[in-house]
Amino acid sequence: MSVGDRLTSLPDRVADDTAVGTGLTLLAAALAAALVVPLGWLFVDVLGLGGRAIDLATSATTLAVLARSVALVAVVTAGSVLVGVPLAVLTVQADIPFKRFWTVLAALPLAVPSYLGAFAVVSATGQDGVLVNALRPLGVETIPTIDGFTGAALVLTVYTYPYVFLTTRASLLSLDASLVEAARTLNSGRWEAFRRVTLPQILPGVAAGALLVALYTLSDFGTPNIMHVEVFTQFIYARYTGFMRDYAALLSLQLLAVTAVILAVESRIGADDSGAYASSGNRGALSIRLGRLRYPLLLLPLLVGATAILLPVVVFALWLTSGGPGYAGGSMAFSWTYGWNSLYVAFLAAVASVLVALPIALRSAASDSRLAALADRAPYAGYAAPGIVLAIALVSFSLDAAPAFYKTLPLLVFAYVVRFVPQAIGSMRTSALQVDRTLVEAARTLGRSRFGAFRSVTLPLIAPGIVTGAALVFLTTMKELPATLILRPLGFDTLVTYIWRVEEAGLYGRAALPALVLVVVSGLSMAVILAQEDTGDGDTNE
Amino acid sequence: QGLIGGNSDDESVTIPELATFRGSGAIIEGRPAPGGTSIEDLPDLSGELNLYIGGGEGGIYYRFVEMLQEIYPDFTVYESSAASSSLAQNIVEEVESGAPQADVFWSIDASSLGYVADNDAYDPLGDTVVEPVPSGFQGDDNAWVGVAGRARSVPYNTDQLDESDVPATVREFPTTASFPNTVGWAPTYGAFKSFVTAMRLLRGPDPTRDWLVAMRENGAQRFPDEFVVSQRVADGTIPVGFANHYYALRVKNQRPDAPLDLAFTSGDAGALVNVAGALKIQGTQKSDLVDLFVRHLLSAEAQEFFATVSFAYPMIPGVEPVGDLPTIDELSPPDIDLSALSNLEETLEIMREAGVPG
Amino acid sequence: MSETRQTRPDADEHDRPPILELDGVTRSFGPETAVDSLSFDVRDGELLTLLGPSGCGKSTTLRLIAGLERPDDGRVRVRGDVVADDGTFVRPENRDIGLLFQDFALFPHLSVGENVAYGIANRPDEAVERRVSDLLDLVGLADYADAAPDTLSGGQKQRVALARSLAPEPDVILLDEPFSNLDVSLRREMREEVRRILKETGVTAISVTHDQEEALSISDRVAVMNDGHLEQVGRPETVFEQPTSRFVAEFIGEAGFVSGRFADGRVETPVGDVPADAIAGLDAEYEGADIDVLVRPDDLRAVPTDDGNGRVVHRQYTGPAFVYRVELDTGGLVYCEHNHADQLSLDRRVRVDLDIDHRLAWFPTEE
Amino acid sequence: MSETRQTRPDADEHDRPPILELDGVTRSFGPETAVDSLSFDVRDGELLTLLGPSGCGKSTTLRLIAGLERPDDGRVRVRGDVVADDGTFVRPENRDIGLLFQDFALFPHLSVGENVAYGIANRPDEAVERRVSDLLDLVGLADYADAAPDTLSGGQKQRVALARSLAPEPDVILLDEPFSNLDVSLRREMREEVRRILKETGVTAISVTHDQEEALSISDRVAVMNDGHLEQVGRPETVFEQPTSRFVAEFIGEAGFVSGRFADGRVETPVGDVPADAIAGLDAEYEGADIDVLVRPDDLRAVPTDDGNGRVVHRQYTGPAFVYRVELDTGGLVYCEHNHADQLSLDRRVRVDLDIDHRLAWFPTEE
Ligand SMILES: Nc1ncnc2c1ncn2[C@@H]1O[C@H](COP(=O)(O)OP(=O)(O)OP(=O)(O)O)[C@@H](O)[C@H]1O
Ligand SMILES: Nc1ncnc2c1ncn2[C@@H]1O[C@H](COP(=O)(O)OP(=O)(O)OP(=O)(O)O)[C@@H](O)[C@H]1O
Ligand SMILES: [Mg+2]
Ligand SMILES: [Mg+2]
Repeated sequence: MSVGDRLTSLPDRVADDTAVGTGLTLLAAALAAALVVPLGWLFVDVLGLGGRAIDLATSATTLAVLARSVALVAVVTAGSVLVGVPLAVLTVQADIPFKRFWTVLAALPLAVPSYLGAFAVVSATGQDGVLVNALRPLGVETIPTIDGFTGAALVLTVYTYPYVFLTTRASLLSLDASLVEAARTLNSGRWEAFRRVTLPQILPGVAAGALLVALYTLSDFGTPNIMHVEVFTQFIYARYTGFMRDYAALLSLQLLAVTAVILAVESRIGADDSGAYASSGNRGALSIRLGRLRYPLLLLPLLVGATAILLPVVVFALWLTSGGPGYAGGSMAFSWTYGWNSLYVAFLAAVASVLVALPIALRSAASDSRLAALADRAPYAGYAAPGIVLAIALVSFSLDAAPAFYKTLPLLVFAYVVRFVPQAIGSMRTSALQVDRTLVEAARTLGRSRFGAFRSVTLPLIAPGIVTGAALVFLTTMKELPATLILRPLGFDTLVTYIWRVEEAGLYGRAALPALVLVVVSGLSMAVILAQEDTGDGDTNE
Repeated sequence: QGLIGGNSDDESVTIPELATFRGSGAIIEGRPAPGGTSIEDLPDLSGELNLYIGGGEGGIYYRFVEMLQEIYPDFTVYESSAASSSLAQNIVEEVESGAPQADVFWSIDASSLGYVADNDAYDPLGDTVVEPVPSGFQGDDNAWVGVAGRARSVPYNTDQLDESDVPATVREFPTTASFPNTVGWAPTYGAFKSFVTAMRLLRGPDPTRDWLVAMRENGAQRFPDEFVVSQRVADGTIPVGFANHYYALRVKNQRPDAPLDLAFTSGDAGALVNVAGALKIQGTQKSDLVDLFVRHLLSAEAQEFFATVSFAYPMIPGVEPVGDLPTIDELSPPDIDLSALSNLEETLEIMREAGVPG
Repeated sequence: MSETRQTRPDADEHDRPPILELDGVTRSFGPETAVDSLSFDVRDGELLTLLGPSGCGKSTTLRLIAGLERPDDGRVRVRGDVVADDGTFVRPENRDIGLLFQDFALFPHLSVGENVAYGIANRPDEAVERRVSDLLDLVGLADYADAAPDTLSGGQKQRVALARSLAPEPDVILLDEPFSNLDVSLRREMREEVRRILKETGVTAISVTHDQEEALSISDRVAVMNDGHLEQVGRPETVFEQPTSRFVAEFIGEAGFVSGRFADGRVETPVGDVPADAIAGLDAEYEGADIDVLVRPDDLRAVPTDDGNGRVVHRQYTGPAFVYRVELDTGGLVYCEHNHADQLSLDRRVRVDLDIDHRLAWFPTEE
Repeated sequence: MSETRQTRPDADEHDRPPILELDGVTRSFGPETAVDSLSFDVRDGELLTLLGPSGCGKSTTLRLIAGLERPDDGRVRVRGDVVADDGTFVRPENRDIGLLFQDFALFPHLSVGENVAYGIANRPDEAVERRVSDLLDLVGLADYADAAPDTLSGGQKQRVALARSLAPEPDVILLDEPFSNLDVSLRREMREEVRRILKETGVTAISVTHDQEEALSISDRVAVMNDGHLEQVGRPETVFEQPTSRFVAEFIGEAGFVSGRFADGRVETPVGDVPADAIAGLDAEYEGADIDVLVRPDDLRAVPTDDGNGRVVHRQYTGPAFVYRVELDTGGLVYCEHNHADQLSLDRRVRVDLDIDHRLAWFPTEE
């Protein structure tokens, strides 16, 4: 019997769980279905195209653009792993000072909408860029414009690696340090031990993060647009804004097909057959002594933080003080309500997503039934669909299915859940896989019901995953634009819709304050959230 | 201080002086007082209005809505802003589902208005509402009315070129010897696509494709938007480009000494004048309020606001465009139904085929 | 490998009502049958010890009783109520059966005190506090109430696990190698203490152990398992002195066998003649049979001599004594235990003599 | 609690060069000093056993030697090279020291075979395969090469951990309770096997155990730890028969003490007079001192009688024997071991007599 075969006998170890398991599977499947159904409206749109659909979908240009998108996805995903994993290791395992600070810093780029970042980068570089102007006194004459495929890849990497960072962190926090110690005494150096022991165990976490990065990249419109790379979403967007909704829907379905492929790839490396890495003796987080390398290594988060956060803040702040390009007139005063609204919906979305994701994630971690796997994967469709496409689908869906909810807060929150719940599922599933089942069994023999055991044992143990999931949903909701624009109740403005409005109006300087508020608020909430995570983060080996 | 007031029906309503509605800057100084109907002469706005307003210029226009709410304490607007085309498609769907959310749609381009009109999701505006606006800037059946215009233009650098160097038709651009690698454009920008659509409608698909190819082969430079195109022209990085007229004015207003001026082609797509306009959404319970609101948008103060703050072409004869812009009737726009600009599919296909993806 | 003889029922085997009954219980994992139609009873208030080689299914048996595994076949009854069979399955939390896990399974997110309190959280705070501190006292960890489990030593973890499983005072408690990580003196102390508690509160217990001394000294009965099935169950003395199979004989204590033919009321063996009445259950009906007689280290003495009947091939120091492994000239190994004062050197030729003061067990000689 | 007398150096103590030297090594966790200026040497090819109560710092000591903990103070040397002191710290992977973890630490993502192969992955495939299968044979898990660790029983896991730590043939191997989860026969077999391998390959080993028999029977030397420091280190016989502290005496084997005054070349104790020459190291200089003489269960015999000098307060069946705990009339507890054939009942009055065949150890009487 192979290890894989053996593991299939693991699920439902507490013997009476099969019935409940089936129930939970059905619940998970139902939730997943609810999340995916709105996308069904895309099919309705496509039907309008009739026979042309095939031609359009397979035209050479369509395929060429698709290929470019896939290439971008590959580059950005690889880049995010290369940045995110080392940063996670650094902030979890290394003996660096002010860990919390570096953690928040490293996660913070997620709070900045990547299109703002792209905008700042484009504005800052090039012959007349803000950066050049600022550095001219120092004799810097030109900085090459960062744009095109490289630029888009760079910017997307800088703003999406936190997905990998956060999910990897959650895995590392639940890692049993004695395994690495065992490897070290078997003469593996740090790197080898990392490669052969740590990596295989955090791989589900890394894969979960990489998946989010890949799908984000696939679905992002703003960044490639600003960077002038024609990617598939832009292709879709152009058709949508050209009143070709059916064509856009068709292309969106194609995009979802690509998503399915990515999901399939992820489940190969991810948790599917190599999961259940529970090991009983958890000796807490391992500590790596960096010695003299300690400070040089901190340059990595510093550099990434500086590009990702400081650059846009500085660019926008410069515009704020100098008036910046655009109209001198026009007021469009900033109101703190926008900030409050952002926080409020983001909070609701995070809570709702956690509630929805929990059964799906638990079921997928505990069972290897096809249905559970499908329930786990299907919601990614919502995440991979470009925001605008999803928004359109949701408009049709809600107008047809629940007109009373159209343009209400509940629908908006539902949209966020549809869009972002996979982020929560991924990280929660990863930590659920790491919970040693005998702990739950111990709770049961101590008289706790299944639910009681879940509440008092499983829940606290998967807390890092829940927290990470909630944080991801929270942060991404804070910066979500397309669905917010289309589905928000009239008169309901958030930081991002305000930023969008002033940017669109060319009042770039005015974006500075809300952008700053967005980053600060996200940073603070992140700090609060990550503070909860540290329960298992004892520096036992200090 | 200085209230024009007095005529108002309600003592509590005070209309601010004209300067409040005007922008500031070099090119605004010394304008004559606008003609047309003053807000003072219009009934007061009151009640609540749901407004869909397109992004982009709409962000600036919305400032005027805020001013109206300041003037009329009983008047409240709930807005939702998104891309005009996306709002247009939403409106059609909402109306089809019998759940319209907004009373009035203020789009920043005519194609979105045309899309709603073509899909019968409007209620006609009152005759008195559309009456001051030239008929070319109205929809059939009073479906919509333009409130601010913008013209395609050719910003050029006055240090590098004379006005006479700029060809009179866009057709000549690829073959103008002094232009290789120098024409700036922003093909992803909506107004540019409208321009190509217009060319397609006027000259047919093949010549349009050929023109795009010729431009590309002649080294036209891509920029993210037309504001950047105008900036680059002012900087002298490129001597000439294609852009909506107000971007150059924006640059000028900030940098009065910039060697930047505008040329206009005549009678072809390059001279297209597109409009932002308002439309009454079918099923609104507030038909009269919408009419009155749109009349406010066409008031002297509003038109002065649009002209001087966003440098748009005013839609009523009594108000001059800003600076030394030719007036609307001095322009020679092509003869084209603005609503037809919403048919972008073929345009995009042509652009793609020409290697100039939009 | 091991033939079974008739079992003599132990005198007290039917004293008290069975509280726990296993009947043909079977559990397989894939091709591997971990527990193979296992049947035994545990009587109220009894302490039964499960003994058996590594991997023979002891932990699985406990898990089946606790309700953490569902039997593929067979029936488990608690107080006469079926808790698991084909159609029934009572959940672990409803069985009132405590389990100490072989690998402790301490909750890493709770402190030592909270771990112990886990099963009694529904009691009033004060009662919980008192019970936790009593139990931590019992296991010698009074100072560790606030410590995190992963800062504990192996033995400390095991003691916390013990305290935690005792806390809710279940009717039946299953202890999977509860003392394996403890040093001898602590283990001795703890097991006496635990036995005292169990007896005082009338709790029924099944304990798995690899420590024979523990099995023999504290159990009311011992059950020996092998490869998923039960070899023998009975009082410690019975199992030790009258094993029903060679497996049990060899598994508990060091066992040597000497062969001989039973004739004329005696058995002639390489270490001397044994009268039939010194061999338990060797009735006249077996006359003429070839039998193997079980001899324990303390039944034999080895005297150094140049002729003799064997040779010392191994010796082991145990503190108070040496155990010599002697290869008999007739083939076969026997063990002799000597006081540590009289040492024999390796390879020394010796004469091994019987020196018995109790009846020996026997098995038919294997072909 | 326990005074220390002079240590008699063991004869072979300086035979071979030390391969491992600990010098004043200290390691604290917060307020708790787990290892307290510990100093000892291990000589090349030696098998040293660490014994000590739960939580006394044994595992921490091994972790310090392996390089998994950094000493707060003191120095560790391997083959004369400093591997840890104030300024130096050689990483675990560069020490060539293997460690079997008390809690196994098997890699859950690797199969049993892959776990064993982990440390020798750089060898040619064929060699790896051969070694893995040899080792799995050794630990009796030849059929389990493809199994996942978490489907194994406790003892199976432990055996995999053992095989894994042996695979790379390190110079020094540290075994943290390598056999605690194994049944007695397997344990006996494994430890003989492991000892044979260690001796054949000349590997130096430190083994932690709670099994005294194991400690005494397979070790070249035994080191007894208590509360972070070393109590005594020496050959098994020395430590057992001549403990340098009461702690060691009580920790290894059952120990009773009888008190008396040393006068006229003899010590008069409640269990009879002992001539001074039957007591090790009791020189004339101690004349007149009150001393406690260490008596082990096998040094005493209890004879049932109605007068006598004590009373049986506890008895324990161990299979071959009973150990009686007798409370002497003069106070104090002693243990007597009797063949299981002669049974004394609880509460029986007995006369306890000395029956010694070796020199006894003594300690000054405590106040
Ligand atoms: N990481 C740690 N943090 C805090 N205390 C610790 C840590 N590791 C060990 N200790 C403490 O140090 C002491 C010695 O622990 P160690 O594991 O060395 O004991 P041990 O002798 O191996 O015990 P056992 O026989 O029970 O395994 C114990 O009291 C333990 O609680
Ligand atoms: N979940 C499982 N999947 C597959 N095989 C299993 C599983 N659990 C136990 N086994 C197998 O069943 C057999 C019995 O295991 P069990 O844990 O009951 O043994 P044990 O008697 O407790 O042994 P030990 O004394 O070593 O702890 C072993 O061979 C083991 O490998
Ligand atoms: Mg077991
Ligand atoms: Mg230990």
